[in-house]
Amino acid sequence: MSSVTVNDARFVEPEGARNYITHDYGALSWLLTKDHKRIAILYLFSITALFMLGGFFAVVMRIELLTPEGDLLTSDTYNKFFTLHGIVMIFFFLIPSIPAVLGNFLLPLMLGAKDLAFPKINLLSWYLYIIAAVMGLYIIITGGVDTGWTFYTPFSTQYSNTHVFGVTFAAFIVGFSSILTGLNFLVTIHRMRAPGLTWFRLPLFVWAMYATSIVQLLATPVLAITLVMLMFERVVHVGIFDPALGGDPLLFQHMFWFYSHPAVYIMILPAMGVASEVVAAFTRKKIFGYSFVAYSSLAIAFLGFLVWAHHMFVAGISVYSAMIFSFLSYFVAVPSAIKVFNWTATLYRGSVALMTPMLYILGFIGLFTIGGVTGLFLAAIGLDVHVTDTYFVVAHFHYIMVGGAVMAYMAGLHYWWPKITGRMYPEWWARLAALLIFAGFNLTFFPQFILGYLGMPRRYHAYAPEFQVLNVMSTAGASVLAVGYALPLCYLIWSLWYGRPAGPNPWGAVGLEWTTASPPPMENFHETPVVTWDAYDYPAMLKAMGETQNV
Amino acid sequence: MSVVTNEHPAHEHHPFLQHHFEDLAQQHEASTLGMWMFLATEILFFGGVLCAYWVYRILYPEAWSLGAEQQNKLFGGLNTIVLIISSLTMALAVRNAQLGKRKSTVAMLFATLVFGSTFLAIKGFEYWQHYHEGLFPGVNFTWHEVPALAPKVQLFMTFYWGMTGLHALHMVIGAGLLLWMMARAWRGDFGPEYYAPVEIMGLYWHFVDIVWIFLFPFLYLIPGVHHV
Amino acid sequence: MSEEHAPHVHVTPMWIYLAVFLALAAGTLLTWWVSTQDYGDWNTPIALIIATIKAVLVILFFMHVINSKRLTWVVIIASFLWLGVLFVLTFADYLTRTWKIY
Amino acid sequence: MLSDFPLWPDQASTVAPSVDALMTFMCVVTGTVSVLIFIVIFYLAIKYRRTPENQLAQDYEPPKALEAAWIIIPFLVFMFMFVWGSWLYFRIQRVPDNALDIYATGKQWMWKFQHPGGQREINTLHVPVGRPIRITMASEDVIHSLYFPAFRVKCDVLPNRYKEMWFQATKTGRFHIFCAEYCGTLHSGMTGWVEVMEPTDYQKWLAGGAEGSLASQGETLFQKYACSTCHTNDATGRGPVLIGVYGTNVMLNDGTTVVADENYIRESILNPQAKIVKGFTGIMPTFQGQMSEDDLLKLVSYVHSLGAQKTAATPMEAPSALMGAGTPPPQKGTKP
Repeated sequence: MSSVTVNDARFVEPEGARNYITHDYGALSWLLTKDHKRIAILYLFSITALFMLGGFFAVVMRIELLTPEGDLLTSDTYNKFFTLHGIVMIFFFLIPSIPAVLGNFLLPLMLGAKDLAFPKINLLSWYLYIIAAVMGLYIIITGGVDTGWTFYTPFSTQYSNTHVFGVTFAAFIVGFSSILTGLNFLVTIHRMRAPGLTWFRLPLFVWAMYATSIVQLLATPVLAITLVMLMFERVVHVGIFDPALGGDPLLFQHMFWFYSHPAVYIMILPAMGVASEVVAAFTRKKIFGYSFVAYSSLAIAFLGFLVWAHHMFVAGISVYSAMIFSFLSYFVAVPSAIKVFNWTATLYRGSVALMTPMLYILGFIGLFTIGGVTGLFLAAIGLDVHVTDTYFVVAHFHYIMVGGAVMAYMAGLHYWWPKITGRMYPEWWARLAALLIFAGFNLTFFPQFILGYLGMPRRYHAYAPEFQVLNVMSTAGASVLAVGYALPLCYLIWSLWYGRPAGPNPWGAVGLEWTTASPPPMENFHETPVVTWDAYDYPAMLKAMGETQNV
Repeated sequence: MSVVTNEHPAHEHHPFLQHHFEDLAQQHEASTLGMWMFLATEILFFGGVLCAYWVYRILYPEAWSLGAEQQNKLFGGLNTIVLIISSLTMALAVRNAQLGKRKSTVAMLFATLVFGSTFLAIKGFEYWQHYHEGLFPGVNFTWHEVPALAPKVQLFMTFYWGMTGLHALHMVIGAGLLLWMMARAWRGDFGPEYYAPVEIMGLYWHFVDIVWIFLFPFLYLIPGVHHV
Repeated sequence: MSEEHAPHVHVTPMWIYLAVFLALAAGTLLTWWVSTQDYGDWNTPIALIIATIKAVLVILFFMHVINSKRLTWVVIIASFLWLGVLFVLTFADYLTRTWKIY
Repeated sequence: MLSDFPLWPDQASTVAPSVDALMTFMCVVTGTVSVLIFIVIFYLAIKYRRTPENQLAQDYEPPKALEAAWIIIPFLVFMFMFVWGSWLYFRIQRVPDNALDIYATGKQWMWKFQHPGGQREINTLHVPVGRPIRITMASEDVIHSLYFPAFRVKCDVLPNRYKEMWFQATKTGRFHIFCAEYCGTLHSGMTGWVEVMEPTDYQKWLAGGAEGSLASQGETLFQKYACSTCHTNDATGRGPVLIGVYGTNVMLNDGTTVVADENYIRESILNPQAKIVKGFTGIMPTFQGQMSEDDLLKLVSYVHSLGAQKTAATPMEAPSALMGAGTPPPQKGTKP
């Protein structure tokens, strides 16, 4: 490889050259853009707004749970809050977060392409997202919804008198946004790779996005049709899921979880991709067991489809099928374990720089490990009977989704922030925020494991007094967490004006996205790159650098 | 680092080559692959409701065969043939586009539209009949020939209306796309170099045909359940 | 990235389209005729097999998959595989619900 | 303060120690592995931190055996967890033969319990210590989940279908009952207490609140709803004889058989045409919507009680209860 040095002069744009941000001005140049980088920015703003909304619900709920009595909110309000927290965070933040922001921005850059395969469809998927989000906001303002994000029948179809129809319709629409993003990514990865960029030269982030897109493409339509049936049942009431008329409420659960379990992998697979990129960049090493990590993404994408009914062990499925699903659930743990071990091993004999993205990712590995192993508890059916539907489950999936996906999203945002904006974030503040988030997260969610084993059911507005101490700890942690999340919001905005200019490659990382200016020009690369090297070829790069530079 | 230039003089001037593709071949492959992936989501979309259908069909075989007895097999069979003919004309439209035959492309697309509309008309007539027979699920469901099975027959009719309705919706969307394709074909957009839009239109149309190929036996031809 | 060529145009001969059409029409009549007969437990499988054959014909010839790249095959097979997962594992529950462990 | 701050739940049933043992095992195994990973990460991150001297990662080709090891060893451990978890699940599912029957109804937002003697209680359940208790339950509206944390058992309660769970309390006292499946506004208020009593105290308590046994109340309903006009005690009635039917295999019109359990009896009352007994016609009207879950439970309990009285007059070929046909019903659940 002729390689890239840190801030290679070839990629520094001449004074006054236009990048994708300064290419055009005016609101319409953004709202009608077909450029993947600009669409990524649109997504960044939208999901940040919805993250704050979802976070607001979480904070109010945690304050409510300071005392055992339900004294801050009414039961109905509390029920609406946890429902909306779930819907907003899952459908409107976590699922689009890394794919639609970082994936959108980086995939063509990493592939050496000018854009995604279908730029108009990319814009359409953002508009679908926005339409659904606006519907969701309208529903929140006009009374909300109280079914839980799982929409279990027959509660959602017959008994809830909130806006179930509207919110399921919004989820239906945002599902199509997700499908179109996945479709776009898959075609792009297959058809738009730069000359010489073979599959096993792809960055692991691309592999992860590929696996994620498969899940988005093949799981989401089943959710869509399930929600259509739910909406139809709610309006016409013909008994599709109503046992009094011959329907089976468990069928809804089967079909819902056929999507919603793989949806967990839509959230965590991209996070794993970010982890691989960051670990490689901040150890200056090729990821240990590259092909194992790559294939394990695909394995997770497939195996993730075989385990859904482990959400239903006490719901009334047959004993026999419960065993099948328990057995298969343990399979999906293997590729996750492979990844954790490989990341850890990559540190060995590396050159480990504990910059902010790396701090987040080390935190991610730890929290994901805890989230993962507690999944093993839940897959053991005999134990699941006790802990399912308790705070143990709440803690488990927050360790995966917040400790895993959100930590990695923060890592990725910091790692690629110089590329996206051309400015460095303030390192000291960023490290402080990373540590605050890590500490606050553990204080919030670790006590919930104990609460769950003690038997506190989830979705409880009021609870037995003996659970109070742990709940207070949890709320205290949540306030630390809230400060932790507020900090990056402030300093990242600050850095847009006052951050140090980053240069094309501030980390001394390899990967095509670092071989163009920061921020990149509208067409990404002035010349289509030809790839002749493997992913994470740090030794070659560092050799080419000659005199090492401290970064 | 070696580079290849972005200049491809041979294709540079093709009016339908989008700027982010290297050449028409790449663009063609991307669009057909995209369509296939979209059809994969459609397979799981229809597959989801089929899964629910089969769960209840296995639980309530009598109600299902009673439900199928309410259907007009003649219209169902006729519609199947009509749709197959439209698939043939669609395939021929793609072939004509590949060969650069402008007028016969338009003609075949128009024939497809005619047969598609015929299908919808027959389907609409069936709907009209069912509605008047009280076979629309919900408050208008007044079918009570076997009272004990009425709720389950209603469930069957729900799947009937839902699945044929989704299918018909796809047909209507397809008809709209056909009109657009006809306009483009008339304008002379297509030829051996560039026919991807007609091709993916064809993929979509054939997929809708395949859905019906399954819906016909599933909704019209359910074997009777024998009582001892 | 794909090798840079003009699109390969596989123009399927006319007779194949007509033959496939005739086969589809024949399949439709056959499945109808079969539904008027009684084969006991085989009624449903026969209808399913005929429908599947018809669908395969459409996919292979009308949709040109027979001349398509391997990737197209992978997409199609994958989508049916995933659909199979949905069916098999859902029915793993439904068909064993009366199962007892006494 | 610490007394208000438990870290481990009460252990008050026969399965609780087994569940806790598995929990402990899981905690130890996964805890050890997790802590090891954390230590290794810390150690490597410090040892190989980037310094002016350590700018370059060192070339290192890892042994492939390592990959194999951390695929195979975790997998074996996982399989051990699977086997243990499933074994425990079977124990939790299998109801002992001598269980005492209690019927439960979940309803937004309360638990109603009925004892065989007819005693009824709401949000409180009195049970004797040291005796297996089988709870048969259904919901009147949405899905609930009956959860006894101290007994480590939980089971979703579905509308229109009976499900069963069991436990055997090992110590007396007062333990939580929770609803664990979100069921609407007052989900968190759908709680109660299970009072585990000495058998003698339980007998005393039972004597306090009887209104006639559940089965005898069911018998009254059997007359009230005029079931007895067709379901006579000899084979002359228009409906099948119900004596001795419970728990037997019933031959149906379509040649299949079905076990006359609670779900079947319930279905036969609500949807008589579903499974018609061989030799009968489906003339029975449906009672769907005319009977509360409470009344249904009483009738089912009555038919259950008839199961014990086998008389010579009962024709053994076509015994069954009310009617029915065909396939397994959708609501045929996990039968322990």
